[in-house]
Amino acid sequence: MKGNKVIPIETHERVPARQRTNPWAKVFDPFMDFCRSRSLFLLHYCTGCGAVELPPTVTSRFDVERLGIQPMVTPRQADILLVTGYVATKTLKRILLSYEQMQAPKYVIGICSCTVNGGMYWQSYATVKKLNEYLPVDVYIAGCMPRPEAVLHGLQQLMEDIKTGRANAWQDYFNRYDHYLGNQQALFGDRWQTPTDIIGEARHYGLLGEQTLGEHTALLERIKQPLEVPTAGVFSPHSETRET
Amino acid sequence: MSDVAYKSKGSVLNPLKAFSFMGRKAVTLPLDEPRDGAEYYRGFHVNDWEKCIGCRSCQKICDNQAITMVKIPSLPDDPVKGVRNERPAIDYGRCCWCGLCVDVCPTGSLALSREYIHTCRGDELDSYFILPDPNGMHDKHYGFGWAKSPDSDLVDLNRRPMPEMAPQKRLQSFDEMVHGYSGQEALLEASRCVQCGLCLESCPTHMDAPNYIRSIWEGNLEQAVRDIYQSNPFSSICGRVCTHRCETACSIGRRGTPVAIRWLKRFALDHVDHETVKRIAAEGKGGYLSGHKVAIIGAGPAGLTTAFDLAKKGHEVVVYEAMEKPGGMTRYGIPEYRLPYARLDEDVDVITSLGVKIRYNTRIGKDVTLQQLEQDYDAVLIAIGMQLGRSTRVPGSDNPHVRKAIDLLRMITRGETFPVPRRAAVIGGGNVAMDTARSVARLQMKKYGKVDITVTALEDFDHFLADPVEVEEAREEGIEVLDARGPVECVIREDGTLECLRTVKVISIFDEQGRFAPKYDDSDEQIHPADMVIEAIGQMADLSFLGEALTERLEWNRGRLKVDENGRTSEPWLWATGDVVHGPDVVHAVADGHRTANSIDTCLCGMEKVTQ
Amino acid sequence: MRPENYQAVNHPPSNEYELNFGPNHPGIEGNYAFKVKLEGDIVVAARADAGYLHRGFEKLMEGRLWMQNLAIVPRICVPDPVPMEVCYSMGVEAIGGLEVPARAQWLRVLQLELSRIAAHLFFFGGHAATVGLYTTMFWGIADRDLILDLFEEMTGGRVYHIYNIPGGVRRDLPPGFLKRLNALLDYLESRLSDYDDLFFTNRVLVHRARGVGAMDQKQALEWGVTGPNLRACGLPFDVRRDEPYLVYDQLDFEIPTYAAGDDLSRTLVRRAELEQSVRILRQVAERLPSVEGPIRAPVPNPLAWNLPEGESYTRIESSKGELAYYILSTGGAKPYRVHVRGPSQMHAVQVLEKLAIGARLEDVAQIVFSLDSCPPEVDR
Amino acid sequence: MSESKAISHRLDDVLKEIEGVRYTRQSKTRIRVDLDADALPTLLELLQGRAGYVHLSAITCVDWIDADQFELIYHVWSYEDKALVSAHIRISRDPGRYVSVYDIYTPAAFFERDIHEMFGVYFEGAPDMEKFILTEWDGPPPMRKEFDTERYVNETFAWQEYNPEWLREISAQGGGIAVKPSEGAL
Repeated sequence: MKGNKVIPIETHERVPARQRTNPWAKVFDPFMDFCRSRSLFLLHYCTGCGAVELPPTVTSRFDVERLGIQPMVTPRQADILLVTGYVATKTLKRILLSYEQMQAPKYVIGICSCTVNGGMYWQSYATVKKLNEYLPVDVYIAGCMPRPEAVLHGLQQLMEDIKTGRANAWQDYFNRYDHYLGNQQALFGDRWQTPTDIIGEARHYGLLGEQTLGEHTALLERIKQPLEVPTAGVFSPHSETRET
Repeated sequence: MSDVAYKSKGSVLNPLKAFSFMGRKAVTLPLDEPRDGAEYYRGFHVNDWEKCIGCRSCQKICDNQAITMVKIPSLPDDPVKGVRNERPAIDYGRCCWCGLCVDVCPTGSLALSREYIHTCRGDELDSYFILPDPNGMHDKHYGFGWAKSPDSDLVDLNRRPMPEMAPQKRLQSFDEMVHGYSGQEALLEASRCVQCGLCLESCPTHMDAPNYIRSIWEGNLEQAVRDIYQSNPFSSICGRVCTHRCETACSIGRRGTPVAIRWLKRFALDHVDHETVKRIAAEGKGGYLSGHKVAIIGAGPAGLTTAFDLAKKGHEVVVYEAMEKPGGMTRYGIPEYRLPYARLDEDVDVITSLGVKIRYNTRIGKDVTLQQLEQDYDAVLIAIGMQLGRSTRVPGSDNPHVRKAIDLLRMITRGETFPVPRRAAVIGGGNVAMDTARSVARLQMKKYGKVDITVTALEDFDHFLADPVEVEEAREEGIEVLDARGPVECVIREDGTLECLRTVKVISIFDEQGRFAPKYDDSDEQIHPADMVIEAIGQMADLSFLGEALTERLEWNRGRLKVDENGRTSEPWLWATGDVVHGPDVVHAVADGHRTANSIDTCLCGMEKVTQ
Repeated sequence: MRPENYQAVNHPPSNEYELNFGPNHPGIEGNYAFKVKLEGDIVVAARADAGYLHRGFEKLMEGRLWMQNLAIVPRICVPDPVPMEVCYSMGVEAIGGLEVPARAQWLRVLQLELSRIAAHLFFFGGHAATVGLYTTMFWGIADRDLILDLFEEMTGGRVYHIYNIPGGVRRDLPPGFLKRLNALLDYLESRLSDYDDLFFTNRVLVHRARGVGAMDQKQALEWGVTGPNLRACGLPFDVRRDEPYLVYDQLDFEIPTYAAGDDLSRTLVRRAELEQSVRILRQVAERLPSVEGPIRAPVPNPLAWNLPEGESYTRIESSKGELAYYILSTGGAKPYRVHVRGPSQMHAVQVLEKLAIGARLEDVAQIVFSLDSCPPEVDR
Repeated sequence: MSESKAISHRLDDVLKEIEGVRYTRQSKTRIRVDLDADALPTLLELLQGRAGYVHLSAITCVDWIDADQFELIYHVWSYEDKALVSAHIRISRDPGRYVSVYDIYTPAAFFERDIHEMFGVYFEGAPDMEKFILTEWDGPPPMRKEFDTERYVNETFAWQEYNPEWLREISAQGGGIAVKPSEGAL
């Protein structure tokens, strides 16, 4: 098939995100957003089968580094959480832990069908069906699984959104924390808690909305307790000891 | 195999090798231009709306339940043609691009394109639910990827061949020429069905063919019979001579030969023994008696179906039949090589076993008067067929050697003899014409050892009335079938015998208003030598028994009794159904029968004695 | 963080401590985890923790038609999906008594071996990264992508092919495919010397991998090790040769083995297997044009297909080891039970837990990768 | 019980030694053995120790809910005979306990743990019956036939509700969704 193959990246009017009193903000914020969009770290966490298309994406053939994007192994340094495909309930906990540890502004990309409506595991008792019930998603990439080209396109889309200040889903997590926490509790049970103090951070970012606090956060406050370092019980008595 | 030395080797100069890579072609692909998908790439769906018939097969095969059928009012919706105005919509939050929907698509309208990029923002997820059209997801056609191909097609396009007699053997007798499927063949044929249900919507009786076909390939024949009797007590008849609109609608028929729905019905009936069929048919018959009595005139499909339903509902039904045997036109209008009378008797036996009484050789107006019935019964149903043949009224058609097809068929059935012509010409292009021609052909073969019959039809082959298979088989049997011939004269010799039939070319049959007004081209004339001409241009009902007074009172519509959609006439106690109101067709007659039965039943249950 | 969470409670009062290895960890293959108990930097105990990729395949398959299941089986092992398809199809064929045409069998072999090469290149990349040789990763994965291109041409999908169906394969080769295949094989062979310099005979690998994570043949057999990992212990066993399926008995290839059973030999065995696969593919490319005929036995309509009663236990050699499907049909339109026995179920759990003991922390990642286990296969 | 010659004498001897063993030769490399549950450990012991069937390929569990039984199938392979013996036993579904064969075949540990998790069969003497894959799962053992995953999913999760532009337009014309996927499925 001949003809122009360039898939256009939509550009958008800059939306007024934050009320800033600083007169330089008008100049400064866009500049910051621009810089931010040019250097992103991708959390190295293969959550599902879509992950198998990431190595090609980050290595020579599709070379995502051209976009200034690089894999990063620790959540704290990472900007982008790439949820690659289906999310098992067990994995979702780890995803949330990683996500909450990431520093704002942080961005979530959901790829594959599974993150949208359960994908081909819609029948499965072990996977969650809609990612955006548990954490806000910035960009979705369709496919099962999407090719590296599609992933690149999605990342460019995200960069564009960051540049134009539209990629603000992370704020939603603070604004409507109660909603997300509620869904998490529904799935993991009432005793679900994470080490991160989201409410405190919401205050810090000035994102404490009406829906940040609610019955679910109240429940969280009731049950919260110091997290213990797991020791006993992890290694069952039968497991191997060192041969001499 | 070149083994790698299992020791560390190498030199400090090795890194210099890196320079040699500078000459090589870069492996990194350009950023701005995503590659084309491969030839068979499985990208986003495209769907040709012209071809798509909304058969829902894609939805059935989808293992992720990703496909929703969406009703689109602007599209044509015609059950008889086998077209629904539904189109598949794909949920890309479910789809896994396996392409099975493409491979089972009976029409080949659905395909996967080479387009593979779609991204959206968190709040734009609606873009994941799309209604594929020919243009592709972003209104740009990237070319077909995984489309229909003979390799990957999972639809079995070819019908299992039906074993039948060779033409020469056929002509020897009136034995049934179609043998019917063997168990294995039937199973394979049944397994072709994609359960789309288009046949169900096209069938006048709305018989749930997908259901009984499924039962057949599951090997549960009794269930199949049960499913069939839900909607049709004349199953072994319809299993043979039904006009099978279902097969016209069948989605497999779009590209291949439709599933042999009719033969499968026949198979089920043939392979379940008669007693079991009776037992199954009787299921759901309430023990109680309503005390109401219904008289039915004519033991044809329409009449007996009504009787069947009413009997099941506990009414007392008496059927008056002028002839000596039941079946009406199916017996006296359809030759035995297509419908063995033994089968017919079985079907009727099932019905009488429900307590329906049939009075044979009782002609209304002669043996019993209609007034009598009106007195004795709560409701009376006229379910007579069309026993009178129409005449072309061309010069010479009053000659005794010009016969009506329907009369001949009746005589053949009853075993009456008549002078078999050496050469015959048939006027008419319907199934009756074919039946008559082929019956006479058999007689000719018996008497003279050769067939010489010409069928001349008004219609051209594009608009032919008879079932193509019939024409085909007639030809096989040595009958000459001519299209677009209009009869102008039956030429009579001085001695009163027939010489020939003269026909001319037909230019058009109907005028602008759609009225019957054939135009001829007199220059193109043909002579068909024949010592008998058979007129097979349609029949009409003989309603003389109604009597003057009643005929006056009843409302009429173009010479036909005027009835409501359920067959009730303007007289509260009188119904009419079947051929007499809707023209000749078995399956329609059955459908009418059901409707009328319901109407009568509701009426009876609603009130005490209708006629007081 | 909530301040009260900072107080670290219950720390063991010794130099023994526990470490979570994964699931979010570069040294772990895929979404998989295990906990290691360390004394200093020596592992004294390791404990696998799976289930991050659990989807309940065996349950899902009981709810889907025989044909529909083809769409999900490849997902069971993402890096090497083809054996899954083939194995499932062969199992169904065994029950349904379907005769697979010769051409289809050759096409399956073609596909299996391509997939094997792809998986091994992937393995090299991963394993090299764990010893710090990142270039190999960049090369290996880029070269693997060329194979995916061929797959895309052949099957319409890069990673999940869904190309096999019970009775044969879904499409014939596109024109000119074998030519491009040969070109690719030439290229791969030409690359081998580069890979040797860069990786296999590289000081870094040899010194770091020799003797690490070693097991002897007796242990390997006792622990149920299969595939390349077993051959790295000197036992020349390969289902392709010892219980031949498809047309492998008509093919000429060797079963490379190494004696030491450590990381290095596991790596080198795979390198040698890559050569053998190339060799097989050459023969396939040569034979295929002469193998005419259909690519598929007539398959019943997938919507109306009841398999007869029966069971089958089908084994094939995947790039990771012995892969087996137990399929049980009670004569319905859907399987009554499908059990997937993936090689990684042994390697990634018991074997890993044993091999890690005594290793140094920095070698753990290397051991994980050298076993070339596939987490989704463990979780299913 | 097929009459075709057995795979090896050692195997023959072993099979002769056990009471009530019925075996069928399925192909030249496959033998199906049916025997009583309590005879199995002995059989495996002999197979492993004497006949050289050292490789436990898999343990499969099948839930025959109607018969109220679990079927356990032990697939063992001999590298010398190049043959696979599948030993089938039936145990009662309730309480669903059986003995571990870990001491005969080490790999059994994984399979038994897996079966315990997925079917709820407890193996006495197994090194480890802890949860492995389903650590976060507190429902019934999912592979049991009575557990209906589809119902569970529909009760637990909400589905994506799309309402795109085109659908609104069609609905405005009087059309709209005719058959939902769940209704149309076979």
